[in-house]
Amino acid sequence: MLVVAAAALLLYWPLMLWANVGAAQRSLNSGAELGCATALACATQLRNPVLPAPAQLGRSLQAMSVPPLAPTSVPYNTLVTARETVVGLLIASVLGVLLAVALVGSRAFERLTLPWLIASQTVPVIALAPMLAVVLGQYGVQGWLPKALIAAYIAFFPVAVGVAAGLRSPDPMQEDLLTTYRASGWQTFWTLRLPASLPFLFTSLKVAATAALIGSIVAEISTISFSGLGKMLAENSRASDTLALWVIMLYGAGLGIALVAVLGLIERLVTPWRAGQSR
Amino acid sequence: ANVPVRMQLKWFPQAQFAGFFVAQAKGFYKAEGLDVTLLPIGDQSPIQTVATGAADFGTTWITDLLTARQQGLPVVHIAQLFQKSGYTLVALKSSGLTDPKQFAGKRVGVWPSGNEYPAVALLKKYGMTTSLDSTVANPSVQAVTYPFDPSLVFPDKVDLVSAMTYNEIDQIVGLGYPLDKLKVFNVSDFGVNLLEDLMFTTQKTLDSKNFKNSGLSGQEVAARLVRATLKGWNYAVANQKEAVQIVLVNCGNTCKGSGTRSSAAGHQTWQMAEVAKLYRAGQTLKGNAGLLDRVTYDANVKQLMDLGILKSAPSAGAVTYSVWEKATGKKAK
Amino acid sequence: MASRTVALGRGRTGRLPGRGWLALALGAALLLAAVWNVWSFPLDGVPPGRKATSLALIVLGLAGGISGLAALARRMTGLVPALLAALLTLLAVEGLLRAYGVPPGLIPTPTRVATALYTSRSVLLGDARVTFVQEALLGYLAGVGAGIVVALAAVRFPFLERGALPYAGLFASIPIVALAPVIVKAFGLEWPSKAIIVAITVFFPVVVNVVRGLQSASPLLLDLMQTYAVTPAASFRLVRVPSALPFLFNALKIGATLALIGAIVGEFFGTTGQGLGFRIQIEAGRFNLDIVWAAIVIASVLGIAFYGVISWLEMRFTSWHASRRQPG
Amino acid sequence: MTAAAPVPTLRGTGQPAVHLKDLNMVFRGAQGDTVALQDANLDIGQGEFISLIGPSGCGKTTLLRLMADLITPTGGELLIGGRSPAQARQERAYGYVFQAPALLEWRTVLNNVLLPLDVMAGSQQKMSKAARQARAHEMLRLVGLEGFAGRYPWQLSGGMQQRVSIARALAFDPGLLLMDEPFGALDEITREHLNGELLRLWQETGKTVVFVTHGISEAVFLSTRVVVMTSRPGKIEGVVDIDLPYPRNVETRESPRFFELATRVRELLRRGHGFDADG
Amino acid sequence: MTAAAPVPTLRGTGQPAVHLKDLNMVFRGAQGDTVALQDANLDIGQGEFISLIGPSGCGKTTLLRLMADLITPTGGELLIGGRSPAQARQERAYGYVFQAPALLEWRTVLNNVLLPLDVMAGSQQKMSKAARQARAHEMLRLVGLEGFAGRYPWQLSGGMQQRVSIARALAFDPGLLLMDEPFGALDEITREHLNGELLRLWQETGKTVVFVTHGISEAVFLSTRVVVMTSRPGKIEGVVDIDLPYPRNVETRESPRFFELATRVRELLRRGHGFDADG
Ligand SMILES: Nc1ncnc2c1ncn2[C@@H]1O[C@H](COP(=O)(O)OP(=O)(O)OP(=O)(O)O)[C@@H](O)[C@H]1O
Ligand SMILES: Nc1ncnc2c1ncn2[C@@H]1O[C@H](COP(=O)(O)OP(=O)(O)OP(=O)(O)O)[C@@H](O)[C@H]1O
Ligand SMILES: Cc1ncc(C[n+]2csc(CCO)c2C)c(N)n1
Ligand SMILES: [Mg+2]
Ligand SMILES: [Mg+2]
Repeated sequence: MLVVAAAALLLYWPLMLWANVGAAQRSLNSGAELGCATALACATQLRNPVLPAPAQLGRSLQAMSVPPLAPTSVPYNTLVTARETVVGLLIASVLGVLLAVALVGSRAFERLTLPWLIASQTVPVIALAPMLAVVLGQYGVQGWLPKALIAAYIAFFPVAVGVAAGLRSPDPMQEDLLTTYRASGWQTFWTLRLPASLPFLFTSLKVAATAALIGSIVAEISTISFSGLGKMLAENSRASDTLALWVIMLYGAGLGIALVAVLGLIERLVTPWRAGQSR
Repeated sequence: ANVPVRMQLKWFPQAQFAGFFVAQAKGFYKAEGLDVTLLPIGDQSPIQTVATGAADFGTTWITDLLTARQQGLPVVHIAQLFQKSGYTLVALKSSGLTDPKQFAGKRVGVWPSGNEYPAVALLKKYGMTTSLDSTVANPSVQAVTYPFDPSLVFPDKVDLVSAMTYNEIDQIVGLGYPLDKLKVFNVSDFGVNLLEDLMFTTQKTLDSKNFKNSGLSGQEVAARLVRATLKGWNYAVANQKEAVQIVLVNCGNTCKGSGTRSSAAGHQTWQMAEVAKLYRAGQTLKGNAGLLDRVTYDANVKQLMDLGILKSAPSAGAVTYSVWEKATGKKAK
Repeated sequence: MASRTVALGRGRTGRLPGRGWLALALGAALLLAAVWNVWSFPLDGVPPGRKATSLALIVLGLAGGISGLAALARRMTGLVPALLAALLTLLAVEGLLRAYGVPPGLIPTPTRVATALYTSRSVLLGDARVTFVQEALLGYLAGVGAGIVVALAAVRFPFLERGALPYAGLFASIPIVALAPVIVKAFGLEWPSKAIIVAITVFFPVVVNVVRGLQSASPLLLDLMQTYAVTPAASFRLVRVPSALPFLFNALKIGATLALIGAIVGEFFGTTGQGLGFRIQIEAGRFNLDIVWAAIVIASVLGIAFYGVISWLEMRFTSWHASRRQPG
Repeated sequence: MTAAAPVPTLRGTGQPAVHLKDLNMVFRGAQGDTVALQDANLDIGQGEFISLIGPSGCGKTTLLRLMADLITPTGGELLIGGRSPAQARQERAYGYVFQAPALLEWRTVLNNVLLPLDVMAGSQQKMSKAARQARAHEMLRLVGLEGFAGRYPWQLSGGMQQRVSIARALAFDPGLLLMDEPFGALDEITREHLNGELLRLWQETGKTVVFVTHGISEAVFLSTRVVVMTSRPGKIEGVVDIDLPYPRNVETRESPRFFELATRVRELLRRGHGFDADG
Repeated sequence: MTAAAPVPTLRGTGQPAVHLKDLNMVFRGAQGDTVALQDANLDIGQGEFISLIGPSGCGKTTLLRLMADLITPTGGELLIGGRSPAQARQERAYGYVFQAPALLEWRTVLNNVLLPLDVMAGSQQKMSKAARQARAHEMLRLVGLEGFAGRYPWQLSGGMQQRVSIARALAFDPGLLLMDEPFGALDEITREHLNGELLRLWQETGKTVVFVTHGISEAVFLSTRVVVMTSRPGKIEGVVDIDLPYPRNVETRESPRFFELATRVRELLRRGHGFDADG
């Protein structure tokens, strides 16, 4: 892992130079006063770099991280987004699993709704979020909750599709076994389908976690917000603060990875029979 | 108790809304018996929040108001804060552009979502069409849409970029292009003066006899709000340093400029000075701050109808002067 | 195997299809009457009496229609039940919007959207071509291709799985909305920047699912390949790849929905004046919500069609999978 | 065996335990139809021990699956204790040991054996949790796997897995046992031991057993009657009454009558064996 | 059998085909270690036919997996034809019939049998596509499944699946055959038929066979030596030399010497059987 990281870093430097020299040259050609003489010299200190130089990034990272819990610092806003994402993911998991159960349980339900579930996912949230927020706002649902709901809106679908596949995954003979017990649909669900779907559930939850994160950030950007990574993105984007955008992106990525890692941990706890079995 | 009022601004907190913040900070609203909440917003139109009742009053641009009205949203203009448009198109001086006639064949970067009209109107006035109009086969100008950060497109991807006098111009300067390297086309200098920041509310609010059970009529609340806001603006324009300090308290990272101009205080000082120019023009200079100038309004309507953006003239209900008259005790002529 | 498809829904009695059709037709008729009842009034001029009648008709019509549909859907396959459900919903929405006099600048009625679909068809189709063919489709193919390659490499070279997969996760956990301005800045305002955004969006689900799928291969079959001393590549092709197909298709389906969203979101960060996202943004600013919704409808229809194509491919290529066997 | 609470059996209903009349089963497929069972006629009395024996692919499993209501016949009549197979399944009248172990991989050995008890708990009988545990342990002891209660299925050898599945079927003490080559993967000693246990169980409880096996001597040793089947199309070739006295033990296996009967079965089997004809 | 092109066998290398010295295999697990094989010593000569027999769970499969280089011993020495198991595997020196059929569910029966031929085509030998097809069909005929070439595995009965897997292992004509209860799921007639075929094949080709079975008479009938194992910890209890003359046929099975040898094996088995002790 470290080797790969080192290799990536080594590759990054020339890539960064190459990307920025062009931008710097164009700026210089158009007469910009960048405070540096040659494009190469400017490449590591552009105010609007295509790729930031590590030192630049480091400085911004530090500047935006302290004090961590100030309303204008990134860690605090990451926590705000994390809450929206986690709540959204929880809602999405419950909704997704329920939908999957209904889809697997009833052909009629599947035929009536599946196309519309898919359609709901092809509606661009960024267009829908503002309307949704306005509607919710009318009923006094404000602050972080609408964002969590929008996150759930994006995230429930991967969960539903994945869990539905998982619920259909048991070995036919195992299903026959439960049939011979005259197990109720509910019992077959609890004792067979649900455990068999757990590996699928966690795979889709990992996808859903990043989807939910995207959802809450989109929601923050496109509805009224006072905090969160999305709000920071929006305001720094308006201020052309590219370095700030990169710092926020890093925190966002960190949050995404942390969520996926936590899910992986839960997966290991919940599916102990898989430990040591895989090769 | 004070009457709770939600006022929807048109953007994140910044000096563009100095009058509102000053009125709030100085207690002008309280003095009128109002408890005002100022709501920020991002890319969406304030019309949506006001029309659905998520806010009671709002500020927006005239084009936004009239197009919404055309689509059946019963919103009403009650006061005009900025008497002059602050919309500009900016090019590098080195591009050699000096006259809008030369824009043909150039690429122009505009903000979408209803913020593109001044540029389109200017081009139309000079007989040009843009690629924003999907019915035109060979547009004379290639329009490009982008979010509000000018550095995304300027100067390498477009020849001209839209910029507000009070905001983006300073951003561009911060990118390393001082004013003497820029050529700024103020659309109002070229006969396009589509009015900007105004106050509006819904017909329903104006008609209400008992606004939120306060015992006050909607008209009365509107008049008090306008009166206090104008007081705030007058104070802000007269005491710009103090106004900037008040604004800065209200903004997180939203107030900073970019590049060399990234300090929030510096950028807002610039912005305050520029919006003051927009406020102190037209009717304000005649002692009628907040009054919608009929001539300009009629010219705006005509221009929008020429552009095909308005299909017909807005009904008389689109604008009411009674609120302003009630607020100032003057008679609108 | 007899119980496969109905294991959770056993024991319900199906009704006669004839009665289902009857209930459906009755419901639709009631809904139509509800719409008719308030059709010709101005927004703020619906008489309260008519409003109440229409509301009552809508409730009754929906109840009848849904019960009829539920009975029918047990027998019918394909898109028909879903389309009928949509028809009922649209009728009800039309009635409600008209009864309450909701302005078209806030929510347009379905008939207005349909009209906009027709009158603006050439513009919208041009937009759809840019958004779907150039941005979504090309980006999708690139993202899927890259995702598969990375997943193959990760499983093939364990050091990559430990060393690089976390970075793939890192890359993918960057929300597209945060990435979009950066990508647009680097790759320009034209369609390629959007295709790249789509590719990145699709990439992560593909990697996660394909890695999982490749690892799901039966240990016994892998042992068998060991005994043949085949090259790891052959073992991949013969055992791991077929085992991964169900997982891959899962990712492809999710990706199909993400691709269009990615393209449209990308267009919010800069365009040269074409595309469904651009259209939505520009027309929303003019309160032409009928065109906005028409564009959304086109995006959805394309999305569903795309999803349908992938499902069809899935059926063709994984017909052997246990979940697709016909009951004995 | 007396630890278990009473479970409905077929004893004393006066009906044959299983009744087949002209039973047919045809599998339709893209490559043509397979006649798995043709005009099968058979009556199995209450408390009988019937062995099914026949060439590989002749339809033994199919017949068992028909009785268990896992598939529906394409023709003919099939009654279980006078009721339809569906009804019998609803009444949990039988236990089924599948040809493959069909264990739930996420459950430990003990929990796999507990499965039917858990599923059925609360419906007809009230067996306390402790009683169920005791019962499961007793069954594991019966099949010689007491020490493996906490393991997961993948940690067991093939034969051990099969024994877990036998313990599971016995656990809820059904009146009719359908067993598909339950001892196929076991060595002869274990097999003989389990033969003895099964025989004892059957005698003590009066269960009806339908037992698929490839072992002729096993069939003869255990059964009241041996049903010999022929392959493609699957038919009942003949039925051999086993009149060996009880108790049956090691001496039984060495008696001349035993050899006589085994030879009869072998001949019937050879007669019905289409091996070279259709191979 | 002569249709197949030559494949490297172990014949004539002068080395024992398999050589075990103090071989140990311990599985480590969360619930404690399992000694699956303890100090096994054995030499198998070129061209021998060795049967492994022993109680369920005694380590027979483990021993085969060790020889096949699917797992590595935790102690002792193991050579296949004088080379390491890894090398032997690389040289495709053996064919393995698993205890479970291990068919690829997405391939038809024919394509499953073709699998090793396809995989190995082009590496050492040049077998034309037509020749491979012919070979696969020949193998299917050998196991009596000629008519099922186009079916998918799930359409076959358990025994039929197992026969497909036997055909597959024979298809590429390896010098050493490792067979784990290949005939376990087959009826006696098919089994005897396949016993005969296997014996003929072995005599004609001089292959070395290591054969796991639970059938004592099968072991005695087929083998040059029978290795009897004991359970937990798995050990080699004894080796019985089978000096029955060739050709072996139906008479062989009825000869007194056959019974004598079978009884010897049975006794050894019983002696090593810890059933009641650890059950
Ligand atoms: N689901 C199915 N689809 C098509 N054919 C099937 C199916 N199940 C079984 N068959 C066919 O039915 C016949 C009987 O199969 P069955 O499993 O009953 O045999 P069996 O007697 O149990 O054999 P074995 O002893 O090998 O287990 C076989 O020819 C088989 O190919
Ligand atoms: N992967 C594993 N992890 C832990 N223990 C194992 C594993 N594989 C086998 N064992 C244990 O090793 C012992 C020997 O298993 P093996 O599969 O070799 O038995 P076997 O002789 O083939 O039995 P059978 O005749 O039932 O197939 C058993 O006790 C089993 O539980
Ligand atoms: C910063 C800022 N961005 C967007 C808007 C809404 N709007 C559309 S164009 C334009 C010019 C930018 O100031 C504005 C403001 C706003 N009010 N302030
Ligand atoms: Mg069978
Ligand atoms: Mg074994």
